[in-house]
Formats: sequence, structure tokens, C-alpha cells
Amino acid sequence: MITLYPEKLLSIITISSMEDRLVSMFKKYGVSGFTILRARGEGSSGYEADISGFDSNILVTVIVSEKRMEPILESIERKLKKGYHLTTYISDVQVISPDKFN
Amino acid sequence: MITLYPEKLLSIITISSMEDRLVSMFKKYGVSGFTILRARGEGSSGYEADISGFDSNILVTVIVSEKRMEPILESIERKLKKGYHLTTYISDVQVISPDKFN
Amino acid sequence: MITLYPEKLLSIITISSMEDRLVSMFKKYGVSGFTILRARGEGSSGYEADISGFDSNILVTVIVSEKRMEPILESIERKLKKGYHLTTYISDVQVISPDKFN
Amino acid sequence: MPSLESLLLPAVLFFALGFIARVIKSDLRFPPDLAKVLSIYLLMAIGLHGGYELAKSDMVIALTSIIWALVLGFVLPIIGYLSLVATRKVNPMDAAAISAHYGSVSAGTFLTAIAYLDNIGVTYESYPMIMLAVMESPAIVVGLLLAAKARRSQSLSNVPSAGAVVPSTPVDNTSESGFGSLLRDAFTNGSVVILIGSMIIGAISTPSGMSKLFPFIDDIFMGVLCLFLFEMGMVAARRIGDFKKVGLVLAAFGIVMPLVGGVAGAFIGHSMLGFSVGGATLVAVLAASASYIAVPPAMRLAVPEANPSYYLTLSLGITFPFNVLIGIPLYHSLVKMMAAA
Amino acid sequence: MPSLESLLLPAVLFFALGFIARVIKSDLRFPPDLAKVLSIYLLMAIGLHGGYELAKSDMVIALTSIIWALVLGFVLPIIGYLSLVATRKVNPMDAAAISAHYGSVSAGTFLTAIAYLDNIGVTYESYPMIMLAVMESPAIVVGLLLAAKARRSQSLSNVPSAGAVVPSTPVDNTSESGFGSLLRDAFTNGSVVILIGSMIIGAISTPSGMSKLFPFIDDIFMGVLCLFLFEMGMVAARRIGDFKKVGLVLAAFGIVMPLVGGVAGAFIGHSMLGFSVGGATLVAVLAASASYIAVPPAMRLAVPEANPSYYLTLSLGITFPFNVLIGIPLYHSLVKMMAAA
Amino acid sequence: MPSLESLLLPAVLFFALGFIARVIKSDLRFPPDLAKVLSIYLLMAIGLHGGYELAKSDMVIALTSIIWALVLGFVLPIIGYLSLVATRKVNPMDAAAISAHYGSVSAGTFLTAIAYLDNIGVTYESYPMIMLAVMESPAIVVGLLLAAKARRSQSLSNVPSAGAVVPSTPVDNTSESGFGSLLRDAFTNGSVVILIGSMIIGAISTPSGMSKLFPFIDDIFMGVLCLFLFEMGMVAARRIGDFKKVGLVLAAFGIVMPLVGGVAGAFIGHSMLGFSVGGATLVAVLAASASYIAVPPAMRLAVPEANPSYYLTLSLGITFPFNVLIGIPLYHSLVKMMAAA
Ligand SMILES: Nc1ncnc2c1ncn2[C@@H]1O[C@H](COP(=O)(O)O)[C@@H](O)[C@H]1O
Ligand SMILES: Nc1ncnc2c1ncn2[C@@H]1O[C@H](COP(=O)(O)O)[C@@H](O)[C@H]1O
Ligand SMILES: Nc1ncnc2c1ncn2[C@@H]1O[C@H](COP(=O)(O)O)[C@@H](O)[C@H]1O
Ligand code: NA
Ligand code: NA
Ligand code: NA
Repeated sequence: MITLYPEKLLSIITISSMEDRLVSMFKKYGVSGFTILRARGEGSSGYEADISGFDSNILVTVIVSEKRMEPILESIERKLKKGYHLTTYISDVQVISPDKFN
Repeated sequence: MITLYPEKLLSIITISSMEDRLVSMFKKYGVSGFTILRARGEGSSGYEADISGFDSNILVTVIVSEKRMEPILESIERKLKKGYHLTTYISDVQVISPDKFN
Repeated sequence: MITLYPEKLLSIITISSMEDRLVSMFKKYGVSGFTILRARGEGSSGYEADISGFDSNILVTVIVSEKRMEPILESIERKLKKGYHLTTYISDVQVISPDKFN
Repeated sequence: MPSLESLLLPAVLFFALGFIARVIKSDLRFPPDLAKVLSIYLLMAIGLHGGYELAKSDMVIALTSIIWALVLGFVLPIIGYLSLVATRKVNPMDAAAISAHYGSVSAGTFLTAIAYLDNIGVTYESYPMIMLAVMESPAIVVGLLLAAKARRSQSLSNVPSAGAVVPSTPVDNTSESGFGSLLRDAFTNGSVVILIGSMIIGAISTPSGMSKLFPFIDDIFMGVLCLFLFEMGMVAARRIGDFKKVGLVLAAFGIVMPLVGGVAGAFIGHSMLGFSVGGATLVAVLAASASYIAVPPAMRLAVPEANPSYYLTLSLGITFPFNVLIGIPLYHSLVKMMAAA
Repeated sequence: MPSLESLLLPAVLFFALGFIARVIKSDLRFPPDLAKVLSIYLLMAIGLHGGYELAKSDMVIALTSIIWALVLGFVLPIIGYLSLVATRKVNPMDAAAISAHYGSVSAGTFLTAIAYLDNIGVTYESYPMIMLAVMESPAIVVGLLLAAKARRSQSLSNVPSAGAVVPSTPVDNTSESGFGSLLRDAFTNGSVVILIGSMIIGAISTPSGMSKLFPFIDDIFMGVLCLFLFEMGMVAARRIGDFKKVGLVLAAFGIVMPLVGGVAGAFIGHSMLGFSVGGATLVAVLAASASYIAVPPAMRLAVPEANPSYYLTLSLGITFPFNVLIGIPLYHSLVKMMAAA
Repeated sequence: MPSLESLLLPAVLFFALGFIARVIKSDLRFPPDLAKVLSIYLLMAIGLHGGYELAKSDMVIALTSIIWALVLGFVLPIIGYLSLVATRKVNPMDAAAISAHYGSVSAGTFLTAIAYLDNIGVTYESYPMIMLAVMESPAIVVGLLLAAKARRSQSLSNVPSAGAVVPSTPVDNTSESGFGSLLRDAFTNGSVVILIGSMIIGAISTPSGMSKLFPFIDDIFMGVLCLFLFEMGMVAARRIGDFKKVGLVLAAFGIVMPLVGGVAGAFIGHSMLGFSVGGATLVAVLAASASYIAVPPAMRLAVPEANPSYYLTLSLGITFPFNVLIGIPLYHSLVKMMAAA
């Protein structure tokens, strides 16, 4: 029986030009890795196509332990207050190798 | 300490030509936004490549409050009964700004 | 009121050349389907761009009943021990038509 | 032998190469958007050329061609539907969805035929180009009508399951039930827009403007066609893998139906429209070919009850390779015989 | 009438086709990366050409052109900003973000102007090509300065909300507050790198090396431009849908501002730089056009408070179509009048 | 000086431009599929050309070339492996994975060499083109064998951890352990299929069919190569960033190993195969170049224990730029010296 360990999965949907900032923020707060997917969508700021070079969304996901989450969320909240659009949600996941994400 | 609020994340995997119908259904039921990702995959209807213009799947995700979910699920069920392929699943997420999704 | 049934969502992030192996492993263990998304990211093995043909990640997702999960996780663990990079996480989801995933 | 000559055309050889690549399980994959880009280019190039020629053509013949294109587009799916239902191997919904493909056309097959004729130095009229544009859509409409008819006769069994829907919720007939919207979809289809739009641009542009475009639409055309058929060979090989699911009777339909279409088209092109051997061959190819771009997504939306494996395997896995490798030289020989008679 | 002649240019017709495709709600979509690939090609081709010509040109005129390009890039956004604030229809942050677009340039508009001049046989100098490269970025800087000024005057209302941030966490001014990094971004922008890089390569390459490149950058250029404008027509039509959100006054700005820029550019090109009719028309087009590639993402990052709908609708949905369809022949007539006077 | 002439070739300059774009941290990014599309085109174009020429060539020389290609493909990785193990800086698994890259080839480097020779007017035989196709795969097999050997000697430490696997579950040796399937993968590799397939098509197509293809494969070739090298310059710059991880000794290997290969290749091309200066230079380039398309994914699958940073940094970040900027003119001078001797 494989043992599973709880972690958090943080997902952020935003415009692709925010990528570099998010990545450097993640690194600052010591996440072990991140994954980025191309997306398009619609929200309060209207429709975002996925035309590269014009406008395009990204979905950024980070698996992170609960204890590292707080400063990241605070940083996201600061960005939201400045006017940036970051659709953010967190879910519970279970992983095989918890040391990978700490 | 950032306060988090519970919401639902609805995910639907289907062929890309269903996109317009899903989007207009979402709008009808008042969702605040949606995100679409390109996908390929295999299921009961065989393999779908991601060759644009031929066949291609999409993964549509919507963050929505529990109370708005029911009519959307009913609409999906009606579509399933008509023969459409919509691989649908729901998960619990937590968000920073709940008003965004209501 | 639509009835919902619990299932598991298994997600694996890895390099795209692992795709064929994962797919044949899934089929061996009888999953009903799978979905693949293109991704890029960074982890212990450095940055993976999404330049097709050079290096590129994929995010593979499978909805599977809890009872089918165990042998799949064991297979993943064997692959991890051999040195393959498979960032794996599991979450709880609810579905409309549970027979589809069994 | 014409067949061998056809097989030694680079475009056809690349189709075969793509097919073989899948058969030997090569990891070769084209980026997912390449086929789309190539087909945008091909439709644009052929449309500009066609429009440029058409501007100098006889409008009466053009109109007559359009009428015959409509006749083919409406009659072929009905023939297909009746034959399929007669085989009792598929249900009526599948029969409707499959036969819609055969009333429409495959631009890839048409372009291969043009490459074939160019290669052996046979000239052709430009009217078949308008027929290509005209024939994309009508068959979709016929398919919808046939499916609606089939659905009505099956409706008794559907009522109970539909009864499960909670009646108090708003009925969401956003567009499913909208026959009108499906009709509009059929005629504003992307391929039709590129083809007809480019034809109009080719017809009304200033000559000096067009002359700047010719290197783009002429010089690299054959290379782009080769790349496109290379990928289509891979797609066809993937689809033919579902051959067993489809069964022998259906597979035979995928060869007999283009032959029926080819004969009808050859007759119309040669006898009704009075085209040259090249032009009539192109009409035969249009009638013989089955759509794999415009019709499949339309059927998925409009006839969700039908199994996509059936129509995709038939159109892409059987009829398309058959036409590219055997059909084109065959229809050409047929028209030559008619012309000689 | 020059305007009609401009409309019958294939490039302009394809722009219209793309626009119409969206209006009739066609399902036509170009793959998401195609526009980017086409614009990489176009910038590379025009850069190589420009560099090749520039190597043979007068460096004093080149430098004077650069200075006037800088003047336009700095002054136009300020005129735009003051006018917008005067209308009282948008807040200062929006005004800053919008006006930055008008100080920068649109390569798509510039290339359409070149196609237009080529088509009617009007020659032009190569200096406007450097001006195109030079004008991409300065307006971004002006936009940032204007936004910083606007932000300072609004700052009282922002302090309390910022106070909500727990002060013990490390301040993450990773790059938001880094004006320097935004400045660097403006000048290492992808389009600028391709354009200036290709100009240098065009200028220093061996002639025999360049001769192998000419078929690529010349023969297929017009076709690629047509495809690019085809897609841009679709993008413009999608953006003009937000017309109502923007309001009549702002929409009028999207037409008046390019006219102001066009007159300023025509004057500078003709009277200050002494260019031929063709060359001065190109300067007018540069001044009149609004950026939709380099500036929008820069404003999203640097002025997140501004509403992207405003600047995208104005630049892509109003000014771009206006310039392509009406502006270019208009500026050309204007310069001809100046030259005749 | 030959080196400067090489540097002023547009293709090489675009490589440098891509490199610089990353160094100055430009936000320039090519769409993720562009490099793949460009390399499909380049392989197809060079294959068609090669096949067309080969059909007129001497089969005995062709076979001899193939044999020498196999010798290089088998011997170079062994030399590389032994040298790397001798440095004691990497473990045997890394040594096996790295050295496999040096027995295989880089089509990008080969094409740059062709551009270089064309530019200075040096002719060459078409046999190196078959060698390019032949050398893609054998080194993968050698790499697998070396890794298997290394794995066996490490196996004691692996047994306990493997023991943790619940023994009752079915052993899933789907393909990991399948040496045969890895072998098949090596020879049905996508690049090999395009290259060999296009060569066969170029050899057997009718001349009139081929003549329609030449504008596509000739005229735009140099432009496409420039775009490809532009992107590869960016990729190389990203990889060279891992230079520090790799260490000085390994980095030196990335320069010494191509020199060893280059000398071996020059000798074989000139003395064993009796090629002209141009042809022998191409053989030297093949031997000197390291794969970055076919071998890395094969090693990831077959030698998962090896660290990809090592082989990617060496092959893409060090050897590729070295060969493009310095190696090619160097090998050319070497062959000229041999020919003069
Ligand atoms: N309710 C939602 N569900 C899923 N995605 C959303 C939702 N709201 C916004 N998004 C995504 O977040 C992006 C930015 O949204 P916004 O910040 O509302 O402009 C949109 O383009 C969507 O891709
Ligand atoms: N068990 C599953 N897990 C993940 N994705 C699935 C699963 N079953 C189906 N899918 C996705 O849903 C699409 C349609 O499936 P189906 O409706 O079964 O034909 C497939 O192409 C897959 O992308
Ligand atoms: N903490 C993480 N959160 C999200 N994705 C991750 C994380 N760690 C690794 N990944 C993804 O998994 C891939 C392989 O990671 P690794 O096995 O650590 O080299 C990376 O390229 C990322 O896309
Ligand atoms: Na047909
Ligand atoms: Na401007
Ligand atoms: Na080598």
C-alpha cells in the first residue's frame, strides 16, 4: 500500500506577461517547482484569446506545502491590490514523495 | 493570515467544437468567467488528437459557487443524454476573493 | 438534484517522451480514458520549455476509481525508482456518471 | 499505366511516406497546428488562382457549374444514406452522418488531382474550383435533414430519458435545436470563407497587386501540398487502424461510394458541362471525394448520436487514401474513355 | 480616387475578409501561434531589406531621422494624454496607458503602406525603416512616466489599502517597482530585437550571403503580409465589438489622434527631413499608427490599474482599421499636396 | 581569415542574434512549435535534394560512405565514454548518455556548413547527406549498451530499493526493459524517417514532379535556415547558463570532443573516401557535431539515471555554438591543408 501525504496545489490564471514575475516570486519563497499551461478565457477583464504575442492567458500551478503557502498568498494579494488580474485557487492534493515539495 | 473561502471547480473535457455551446450555457447561468485549455486524450469515443481543425479536445474549467452549480450540471446532463461527450468532474477549491465568483 | 459520486483524479507531470509508456501503463491497468495537456515548467531537473521536438512537459490526467488506483501508483513508484521524473499528485473529485470511470 | 505515374508524384509519395511512418510506429509527429496552417495556405492559394481565372470566364458556364455542384451535393448523400440503411449494418443516425461526408468534398484530394494533371501536362477549366467551394456545405444540410428524419422515427425510445430532466429549469436550447444556426454554421464554415473570400479577392484585385502574390501562391504551392499530404498520410494511417471496428461492409462502402460519385461526376463534367478531359476529371474527383474537414465537426454537433469512429475511418482512413492512390488516375482514364467514345 | 485603389490591394482585401469573417460569425480561427510566426517573418524581412539599403545610405540623414523619431515618440503621447484628460471620459491611468500606444508604431500598418506605395509605383527612402525600429519603445517610457505622475496624485486613496499588507513579510518589489527593469524591457522588446538585429545583419552580411536570402524575404513577402492582415482583420473585428464599452468620445479619439499624428508625421517627413513623397508618407503612417504588439503587454505590467479594453479597442479595433482602409491613402494625398505646394 | 567570413554569413549572424537576445534578457520568444516546423522543412528539403543527386551517383561510393558513417557512429561514443570516465568528473551513466550525443549528428550544424561552403563557392559531393541520415541512430544504440554495462556494475546498490516494490503486482516491463523496442525507436526516429523518406522520394520522383518542388526546397531554404538558427541561438544561450553546473572539465570536453571528431572525419572524408575539400569538410562536420534532437529524448527514456542538464548543456550550449562559430571554418582549413599536403 503506497502511503500518500497531503500537500496544497495553488493555481493562478493570469496573462502570460505576468509569468516572469510569478516565477521570481515563487523562487523567492522557495517553491520546489512549478508548471505552466497555455490557456485562454474570459473574466472581469473581458476575453483573452491565446494568440501568442497579442494576448494569452497562462495557468500556473505549484504544489507546495501548507507552511510555505502563506507568504505566497500574501504576495498575490498585494499584486491584486495593485490592480493585477490573478484568478487564484487552492486545492488539496496527495503526493507520493512529500520531500520533493518541501 | 489570509482568509480563504470555499468554491467549486467544474472541469469538462470535450471536443473543441463544443466550446461555443458551453460558453453560452455558462453565460446563461451567470458564471463570472471560465478558462479553456487545449487537450488531447482517449475515452469511450476513441482517441482525440490535438490537430487543430481536425479533432482536438478542450478542458474547460469554471470556478463557481455551489449555489450556481446545480442548473449547470442539469444542463450538462441534458447534453449527455443527447449523445454529447462531456467528461465532467467537480472539485473543492478555496479562493482569496469569493465575490469574484458570485 | 443531480447525484454526484466520488472518484480520484490522478495528475502526472513529466517529459513528453514518457507519454507512450504512461498510456500503455494506464491501459494495462484498465483506466477508462486519459487526457493530456502540453506544459512547461521547472523542478529538480531544471527548466523544461515547451519547444516541441526538443524538450517539453506534459500534464497527464486520469479519472479513476479508488480501487484501480493502487497498482497505478505502484507502477509510478517503480518508475520513480528507476530515475524517471514523474511529478504526481492525486485529488478528490466528484462525477455525474461513475460507471464511465470504472 | 496511369496509376504508376500517379504514385511517383512527390505529393502522392509523401502521402505514402506519412502512412508508412505510422505503420512502422515512428515517433514522427507534426505540431498540432501545422496541418491547419498548411490548409489555410492551400485554400487561399487555390482560391486566389481560381478567382483570377474566373474573372476572365463565362458567367453562364460558371452558374451552370454551380447548379450541377448543388445537384451532386444534394443527391450523393441521399444515395449514400439509402445504400447504408439497406446494408442494415449501421443505424440511421450513423448512416445520415456518414453519407453527409460523401456529398461534400475533400480539398486535399482535389489538389492532389490538380498536381496529377499538371504533372502529366493536362489542362483544365477553372470552374471546378467554384464547384469545390459550392459543394463544401450543402451535404451538411442534407445530413441534418436525414438525421432529423431518423431521430423522429426513433423518438419514442428517447422520450422517457428526456423525461428525467427536471422540467422547472429553463430549457437550454441555446443552439442545439436551432436548425437555423446549424445551417448558418454550414455556410460560414472557415474553409468556405477562405476559399470564396480568396476567389473574390483574386477576381477584383488590381493586376499589379496580384502579380506580387504569384510567387507566394505558385512557387511554394507544391512543396506545401507535399507537407500537407505527408501529415494526412499519418492521419489516414491512424484512422485506418479502426478498420476492424468499422467492419467489412462499411469499409467496402468507403470504396464503392467514391466510385459511384466518380462516375456521376465524370458524366456531369464531360456530358452535362462539356468540360475538357482535365476539367471533367476534376468534377469526378469532387464527386468521389469525401469531406474530412468541414463535415466531421458539423456532424459531431448536429448528430451527436452517431459514432465519429465510423465516419472518420471511412472518410480519412479509406476513401481519402483510395482516391489519392487509385481513384484519381482511374477517374482520369474513365473521362478519357468518355471523351474518346 | 486613391482610397479605392488602396481597397483593391490584396493585402487590404484580406484584412477586410478577416473582418467580415468575424462579422458573419464564421468559425474560422487561425492557430494561436500563426500571427506571431508571420510577424517574426515580416519584421525579419523588412529589417534585412532596410539594413541592406541603409548600409549604402547617408549616416547624417539616418541620425536626423532617429532624432525626429524620438521627438515623435515623446511628444505624441503627451498630446494624447492631455487631450484624453481634457475629455474627462477616462481617468488619468487610462489616459496614460492609451496615449503610450499612439507614440509607438504599428508594423502592420507600416507594411500595408509599403504595399500600397509599391502597388502604385511610388518609391521611398529606407530611413523610415529605422524610425520604425526607434519608435517602438520611447512611448512606453513616456507612458510609464505619465502613469507614475497620475499614481502619485491618486496615492492618498491607495495608502490605506496598502496598509492591509502584513508589514512583517518581506516586501516583494521583485520588479513591479523597478522602473529600471521596465525601461530595459522596453528596449529589449522582442520586435525591436528582431528588427534592429535584422537591420544590422542586412548591413554587414556578405553580398553573396544576402543574395541567397532575397527569394525568402522578397518573393513570399506579399503573401505573408496578406495572411497576417487576414488574421488582424479578425482580431480587429473582435476588438471593435467592445466599441460600446469605450464610448463615443474615446472612439473619436481613435480617429482624431492618428489624423493629428499623420499631419505631424507628414510635416516632419516632408519639410524637416526632406523626404520624397513616398518617404514622407511612411513617416506620416508611423506617426499616425498605434502599437498593438509591444505596448499593450508593457502597459499591463506597468499600469495594471488601467483597463486593457480601452487601449486594445482603440488601437486594434479603431485606429488600425482606420489607418489601413482610409488613413494611408489620406496621408499620401496630404504629402502630395505638401509637395505640390 | 576564414573564421570572419563564416561569422558574416546571415545564418551564423542570426544564430548570434538569438544568442544575444537571451543574453540581454529580451522577452523575445518563438512559438513553441516553430523550431519543429522549420526542422521538418529543412530535413525534407535537404533529403529531396540529396536523393535527387544520389540517384545519379555511384552506388559503390555510397555504400562505402555508409560503412564509414557506421564506423564513426560506433567508435566516437566509445572514445567519448572512455575519456569521460577517465576524467572521474561524471558517473558512468552520465558518461554513456553524453557520449551517445557525440556519435550522432546535428543537422543544424551540417546545414550551416553547407551554407558556409555555398557562400564561398566550394562544391561538395552528395554522399555526406546519406551519412547524415545513417549517423543519426547508431550512436543511440552504443549509448544504450554502454549504459547497460554501467548499470550492471552499479546493480548491487539498486537491488535493495527495487526490493521495496510489492512483488505480487504484475511486473510492468511494458517497454523500459525492452532493448528491442529502444532499438526500433532509434531507427524509426522522426528525423530519420523524414530524411530517408525524402531522399527516396527525391530519387524516384518523376523529373517533372521534382521540378515543381525546387522553388520550395531551394529558394526559401536559406531564409528558413536563418530562422531556425535564430531560435537555436536562443536555445543555446539558455543552455549555456547551466555552464556552472557542468564544470570546467566537462565544458572542455564539449570543445575537445568535436575537435577529435573533426580530425577523424576530415581524415576519413579526405583520405578514406577521397572526397573533394567540400565533401571532406562535411564529413568532418558530421563527426564533430553532437545531436540535440534525436539523442536527448532517447537518453531520457533509456538512461533515466543520467542528468539531462549535462548532455543538453554540452551538446546545445557548448558544442553547437562552437561548431557553428569556430569549428566549421576550422575543419575546412584542416581539410584544405590535408589536400595541399
Ligand atoms: N470564474 C472563473 N472560472 C474560471 N476561470 C476564470 C474565472 N474568472 C476568471 N477566470 C480566468 O481568469 C482570467 C482573468 O480573469 P479576470 O481577472 O476576471 O479578468 C480570465 O481570462 C479567465 O481565464
Ligand atoms: N477516465 C478519464 N480520465 C481522464 N480523461 C478522460 C477519461 N475518460 C475520458 N476522458 C477525456 O474525455 C474525452 C472524451 O471521452 P469520452 O466521452 O469517454 O469519449 C477523452 O478524449 C479524454 O480526453
Ligand atoms: N512543486 C511543483 N509544483 C508544480 N509542478 C512541479 C513541481 N515540481 C516539479 N514540477 C513539474 O514537474 C516537472 C519535472 O519536475 P522534476 O521531476 O522536479 O524535475 C517540472 O518541469 C515541473 O513542470
Ligand atoms: Na463528394
Ligand atoms: Na504613432
Ligand atoms: Na558526431
